[in-house]
Amino acid sequence: MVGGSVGYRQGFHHVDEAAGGYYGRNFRMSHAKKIFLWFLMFWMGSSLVLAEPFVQGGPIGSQTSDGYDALGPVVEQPIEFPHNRHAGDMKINCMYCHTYARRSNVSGIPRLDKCMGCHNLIEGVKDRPRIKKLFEYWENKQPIPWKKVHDLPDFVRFNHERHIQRFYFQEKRPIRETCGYCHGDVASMTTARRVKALSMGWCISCHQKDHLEKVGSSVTSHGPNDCWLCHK
Amino acid sequence: MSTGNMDRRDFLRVLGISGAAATLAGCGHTSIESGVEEVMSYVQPQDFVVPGIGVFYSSTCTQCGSGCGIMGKVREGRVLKLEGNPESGISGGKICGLGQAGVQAHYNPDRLHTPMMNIEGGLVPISWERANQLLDEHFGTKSSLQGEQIAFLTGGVSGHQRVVLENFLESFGSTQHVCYDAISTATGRAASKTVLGAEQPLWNFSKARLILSFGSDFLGNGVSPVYMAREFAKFRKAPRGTLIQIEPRMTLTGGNADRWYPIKPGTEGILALGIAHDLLQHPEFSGKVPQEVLDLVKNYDRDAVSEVTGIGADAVRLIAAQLWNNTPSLVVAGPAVEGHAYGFSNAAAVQLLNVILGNRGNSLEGQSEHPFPQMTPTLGSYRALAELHKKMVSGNCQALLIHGTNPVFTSPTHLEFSEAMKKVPFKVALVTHIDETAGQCDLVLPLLSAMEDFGTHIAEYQPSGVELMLQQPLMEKLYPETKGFGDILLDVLKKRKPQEYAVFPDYYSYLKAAVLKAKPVFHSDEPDEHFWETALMNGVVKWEGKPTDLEAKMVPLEVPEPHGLTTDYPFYFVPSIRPDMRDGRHAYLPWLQESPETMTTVVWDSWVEIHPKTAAQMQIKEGDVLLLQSATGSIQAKAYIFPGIQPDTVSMPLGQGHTQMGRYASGVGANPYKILDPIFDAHTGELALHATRVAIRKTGENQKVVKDEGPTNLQNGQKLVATLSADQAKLAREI
Amino acid sequence: MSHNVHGHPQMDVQVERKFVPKVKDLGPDVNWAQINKDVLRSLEKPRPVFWIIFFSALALFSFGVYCEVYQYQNGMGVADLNNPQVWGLYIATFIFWIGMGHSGTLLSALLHIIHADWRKPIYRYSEAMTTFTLLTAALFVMVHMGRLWEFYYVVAYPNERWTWPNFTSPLVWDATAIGTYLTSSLLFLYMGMIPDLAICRDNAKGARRALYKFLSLGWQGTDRQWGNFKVAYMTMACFLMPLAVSVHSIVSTDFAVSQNPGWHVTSFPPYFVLGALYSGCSGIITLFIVLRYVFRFEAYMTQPILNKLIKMTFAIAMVWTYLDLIEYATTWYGSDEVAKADLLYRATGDYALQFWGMIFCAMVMPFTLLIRYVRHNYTVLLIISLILNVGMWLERFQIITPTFAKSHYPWTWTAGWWPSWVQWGIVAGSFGWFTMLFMLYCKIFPSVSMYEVKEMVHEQNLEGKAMAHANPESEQAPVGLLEGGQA
Amino acid sequence: MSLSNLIQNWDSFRKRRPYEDQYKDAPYKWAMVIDLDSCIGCNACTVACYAENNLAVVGKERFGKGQAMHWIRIERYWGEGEALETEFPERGAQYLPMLCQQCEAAPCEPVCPVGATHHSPDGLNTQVYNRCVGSRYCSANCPYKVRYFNWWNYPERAWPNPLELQLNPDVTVRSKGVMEKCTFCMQRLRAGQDKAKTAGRLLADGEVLTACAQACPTSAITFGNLADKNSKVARMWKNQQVDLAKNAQDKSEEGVRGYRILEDLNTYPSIVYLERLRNFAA
Repeated sequence: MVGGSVGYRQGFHHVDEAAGGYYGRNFRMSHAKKIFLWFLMFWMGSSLVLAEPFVQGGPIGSQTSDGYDALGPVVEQPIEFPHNRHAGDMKINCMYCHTYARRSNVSGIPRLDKCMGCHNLIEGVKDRPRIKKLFEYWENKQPIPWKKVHDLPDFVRFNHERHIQRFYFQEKRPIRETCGYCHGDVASMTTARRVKALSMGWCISCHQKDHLEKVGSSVTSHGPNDCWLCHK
Repeated sequence: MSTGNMDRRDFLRVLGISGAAATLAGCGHTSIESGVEEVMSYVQPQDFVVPGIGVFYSSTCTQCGSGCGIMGKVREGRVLKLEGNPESGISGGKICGLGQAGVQAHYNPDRLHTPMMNIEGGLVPISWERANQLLDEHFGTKSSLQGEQIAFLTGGVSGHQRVVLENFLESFGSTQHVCYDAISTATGRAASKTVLGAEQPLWNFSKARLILSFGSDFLGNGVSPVYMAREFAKFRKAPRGTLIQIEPRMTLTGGNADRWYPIKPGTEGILALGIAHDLLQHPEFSGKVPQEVLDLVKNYDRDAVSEVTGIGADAVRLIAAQLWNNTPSLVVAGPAVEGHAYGFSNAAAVQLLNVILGNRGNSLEGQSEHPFPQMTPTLGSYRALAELHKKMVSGNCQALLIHGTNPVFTSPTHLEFSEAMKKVPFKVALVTHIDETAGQCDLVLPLLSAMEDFGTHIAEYQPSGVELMLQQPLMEKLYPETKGFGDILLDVLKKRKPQEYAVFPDYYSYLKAAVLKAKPVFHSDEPDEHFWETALMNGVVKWEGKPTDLEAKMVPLEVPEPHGLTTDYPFYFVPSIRPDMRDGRHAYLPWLQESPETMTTVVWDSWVEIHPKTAAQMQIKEGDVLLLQSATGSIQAKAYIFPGIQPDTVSMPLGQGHTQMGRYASGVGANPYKILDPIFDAHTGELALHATRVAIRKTGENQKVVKDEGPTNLQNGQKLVATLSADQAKLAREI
Repeated sequence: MSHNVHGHPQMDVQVERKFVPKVKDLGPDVNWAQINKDVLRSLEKPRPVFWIIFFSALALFSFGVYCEVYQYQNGMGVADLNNPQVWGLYIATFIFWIGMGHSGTLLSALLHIIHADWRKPIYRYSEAMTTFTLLTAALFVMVHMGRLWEFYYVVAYPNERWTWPNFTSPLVWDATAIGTYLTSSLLFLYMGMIPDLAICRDNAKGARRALYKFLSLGWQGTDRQWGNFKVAYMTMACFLMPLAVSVHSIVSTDFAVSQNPGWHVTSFPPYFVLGALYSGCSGIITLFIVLRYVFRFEAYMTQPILNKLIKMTFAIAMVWTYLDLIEYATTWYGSDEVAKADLLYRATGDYALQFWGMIFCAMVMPFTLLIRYVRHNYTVLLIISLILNVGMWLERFQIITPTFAKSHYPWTWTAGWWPSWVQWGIVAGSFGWFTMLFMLYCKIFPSVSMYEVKEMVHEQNLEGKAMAHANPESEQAPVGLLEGGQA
Repeated sequence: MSLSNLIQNWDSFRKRRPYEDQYKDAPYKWAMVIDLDSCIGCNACTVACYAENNLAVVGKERFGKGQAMHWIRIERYWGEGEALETEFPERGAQYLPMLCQQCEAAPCEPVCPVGATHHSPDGLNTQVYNRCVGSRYCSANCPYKVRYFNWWNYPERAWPNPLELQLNPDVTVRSKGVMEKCTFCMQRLRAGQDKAKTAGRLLADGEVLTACAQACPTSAITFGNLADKNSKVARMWKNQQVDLAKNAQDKSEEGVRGYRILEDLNTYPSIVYLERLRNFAA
């Protein structure tokens, strides 16, 4: 893990609490609601066994270097892309490569000529095995068959554009924090690994929170609450 | 020259399972996954390509000959949906169901994807090398074929495909471009030409206050249904025009009529003369009408007409009065008028009303002049096929190329076309699907679909000026072994006439050069590339033109009574044309098969429409399998009780009854072409589609009619579709 | 002489009844040892017909399972359901089974509360019937679901999706009500069995003994245990009675809150509850005759008890008939034209046969119960009780199918819709499932309550003595006599 | 619908809908006007819907069983009463494009046991496919019968390769056991709304159309935002004197022809139909 990102980790800290599951938010509730909720839960305790477990970390994998639980499996990619080099060491903005994130539903895997744009000019690393592979694909004009790491169910519509616009452009949060809400601190990984639950409750936990509308403004609003916003 | 093309092809490439592409798993994939699906990116896309966002490309619909401009939504290399192109004056941003189904023609699972060759009576896949070898053998430089020995049988073809096709024939010294259309309107066009001076005049709905339609289904399957529908919608706005429809079987257009009259098939001309008789009583006409015409109509008084046509004398008077009071009006004739032994006179009599009413110059005008006569659409006719047939039988035809038409399926039994095919030594079909005709060919070449090929089109009906419609690929080709129509012909031409065609690596470059050559005609001084890019982007290049005058005249003619019913064949047989199936060329499109035919709501089938009164007399219930016997042959179909039909008439839709054409078409329904009697129009020699007489017999079997309609087709007192009298509505005040 | 010995003396009634010669519910030769012997024998050697019933039920059930698996794999389409006909036989049969359950509660809880002692030999199997019919009904909730693998979405529990069921939906009320009813019925059945299970424990060997030992919860029949038992049992009974009424009222809201013609009726809750009791009672009569024969319970399931049962059935049938006619009448003079058309369609349309079948089976047939011969001929009575239930099933069928067939929207009417073999298979399978469960139950657990029959015998004896000696002290029953622990 | 959400919004849940000015401050309320005098019954809308919304082609046998999946269907009536009065349909046929009416007080919504169908803030009846358990109660309760159930597992057979390449990636392909219905092309609305929101504005009138409205050759279908008083659809509603929140309309002007189907069932549909006109003098 690269130094100097302590601020980010702090930034992440409260996010992670919210992400920490279903019961995490209750302490913010009013007393009456809390009692009511507990009563309900007690009443329905017997049916709890039927609940899909809220997988917090589980047996899959160890902790990532920044302390998150790895929730998804290690995904082997055709090229072991070092996010830590690009986003971590060199502090390249995520959107430099994932350029569609701010204007489309999908963030998009960078097009191949994007990689070549830089790597054609970086003579120093051309003999590295990973870069060699990259050149191989480029010369064959073959797209790289990346594996999806954050693959939401098919009935879910997640819009990268709106989240980036809101938190990066409007609220002016750091890009690593903005992306990191859902993707974890990718700057500390090589190939990405899923570290957030990305379950419905997890999404809602954030949508129910009040967020500043703009940087410098004190007006807050929470995320939309309509089923059809995310379900298609 | 072609690099731009190749680039486009690159980003029209399908990305496999990509980004948000694969939804087929549906509700199956219900939780988050990692490392299961692949996601790929383009190697070098253009800047406007953003995954997850659709890009619209303009093109031209080739599902029928109307030449509607369309836009295809392309995402991740796949064309997803077609919309109308607002740039196109014909479609105006709208599109019909048939057009929408173009994507299914492209993605159809039964598409042909390799060349096929007939070996010992069956088609077997072969390589392109072998196919090219065969083509070279027959059409190459060493070919001994000459002149009329080679014929090219097509459906409607226009634009540069027609130019290439005719150049191809010309290289053999042949002019035998035979154009066949199984639902041809050649008779009507000839009548219109004689009376109005134009085969297809412009119909100005906007200027007409009343449309009197004799069996013309201009909203469903006329010359340009989408344009007509758009115009008709305007016609219905304030001041609302009236539509009167007279036909033996209610068409889609008939369903929209303010007043619908059932008429005995074939007596439309007589009714028209009866109306003319009534109209000419007005003193305004005295001295202005040729004596021949007066002589002609004099015998057609209301009562006489009423007796023949089955339309009451009052109704004749009323129609005439309506016409008189609502000038300018527009009188149109359709297939129901033309399809008789004297269809020409019938149609001419109907057009005569236009002349009498002075609609010329108001609601009727001539289409504008044409800057590209060599590119106008070839219009099919039955007679052309019959003449080709003669040559085939006599052994004069040595090689036959077939594209865009399916005569084995659509020609009547008595023509024995498939027998004639056997006499042609080398038959080549250029198709996307193996249909009945291709199944009998020696070589079948797989074509690119309309979503994969380049081309230009010019529609028959040009509402204003002339529009050169461009067709371009919306997607990379699905099957590597398929080839464009133009490319195949160009390859042959390159060998035969290298000096002219060798410069063109492919049809695309030929097309581009050809369109750019026409640039001066469009008075454009833009740079070539810009002109071409703009043309592709808009999908249309417009040539300004003005409507021309028509030379209408009152032609004296003779309208005999139709040959009547006999005890052997006591019913008129009216084959109806479905807006979506047409002559059956679209039967392989599942959306269209599943889309209920509006008047009956039947799907996936053929049926016999029969009036409730007749059905009650004959004790026929819905679903009774009936045997339709004509002098020529017999077919079976289920009965459907249908009030919108003349009681002496039975009707059956065309287009079903395929034995080939893939899983969605074959084995569905029955083919009415096979029982049509050999009756031809006396003037044009066209097959008279509506002249057959049949007998009906119950087979005793009853099958469920698969339809959307429930046990009732009435509203049962609920306010579902309310109707208001037109004079009470305040259309002018509406938004 | 009141039947009520340890409760409250009702002198006036006693006086009145002195002049009415009463047939006793149990014969005079029934003694305690005999009771244990008879009932325990039912756990071992029933008549061979038991196995015939059991295996044919098993076969039927297996066929139902096959149908269900077939439907599960291919989709609900195999049932020939379609756009207006979305429910078919599944919901009709669901209501039927829910309804069947109610009479068990009536017998075991209501009659217990009001101290109608004749219920004692027959309430145990009725309560078992309640439990198993509810299980069967719950099955239909599953069967009819398009995605039964997601059935738990209907249950309110905290989950990772942060979703709740829709509490305004009658189906959620249904799920809750049935769940509660099933749990309570099971508990009530089990609680009532504890003293008998102890008897079984003391007489069984091997695995059965272990089972009974586990289930009897260490029952020794001490005073303290009896005291607690009585209080708990009565409390449960009081809890169960309103629950039973609410369950079928809620089921009726599935229809009554909807817009469909013929369903939008305010009298539906009582109509449904009475219909439930009606079909339940005739079900009890059926099982009465079957059990009596199969397990040789002639001494306990006697004619006087059956007679009371029949009287009750008849009374309920009449109230139900009244409510049904009321429903038609209100539709008739109401102003809802669509509902009127719907009623007319039921009586004259595609499903007229089912409608008139229901009228005949469920409204006319009960009058045969007035005939003494019918009441005393078990074969005829068995057939009639089955006919009554066929009528009640038809009633559920014709609530659902004709309404869907001719609803508000004429375009989507269906004519002569008929369910596919898969639906019939599953419905038949449900009967197999119920019979199988019930028969298994009777084979494993005492289907006649031993300790309560003993109470009855004791009271009858006391009564007899009271008749003889007119001894008022006999109303105080010695506590020790009620102990069930010894054979 | 989480519990805290329920508690927070208790008042709005309790309110009887629709009420006057319900959408006064809302950015969107989607609604439609269908002019039956313009509708020519050509079926372009139905095919457009198949193309846009991944509707399954069920085939002859299943269509015959009443298991068709057309979200919009063209109904063709011959008369208004219970019998056709004349021997022939002299005034033509009566075409009715019938799709989900997106009722404001939708009978389908309260009965869904799992809340898979609920009312969206922009006034649509949503259907969340993966939440649906397939109880079909909504369909049973829908007076218009415009909800379609996946009786079979259509993804298996309805799109043989390569037909599945045509499927719209923005719309879930429904598998067996879920209910589906017209969504007013919500995927188009959503994409448009998101773009507009990024640009900091509201959707302009006509910027997003449903597939049926876009295809309709006669423009019989007008789609738009009723919350925007200046949109064409809002002006048409006003002009035709139809009020969203009323179950019986005050028709003070003569000759207005807007009406809602089965309005007396208090469903408050979002689609206004304009009466078909016929020149009875002809």
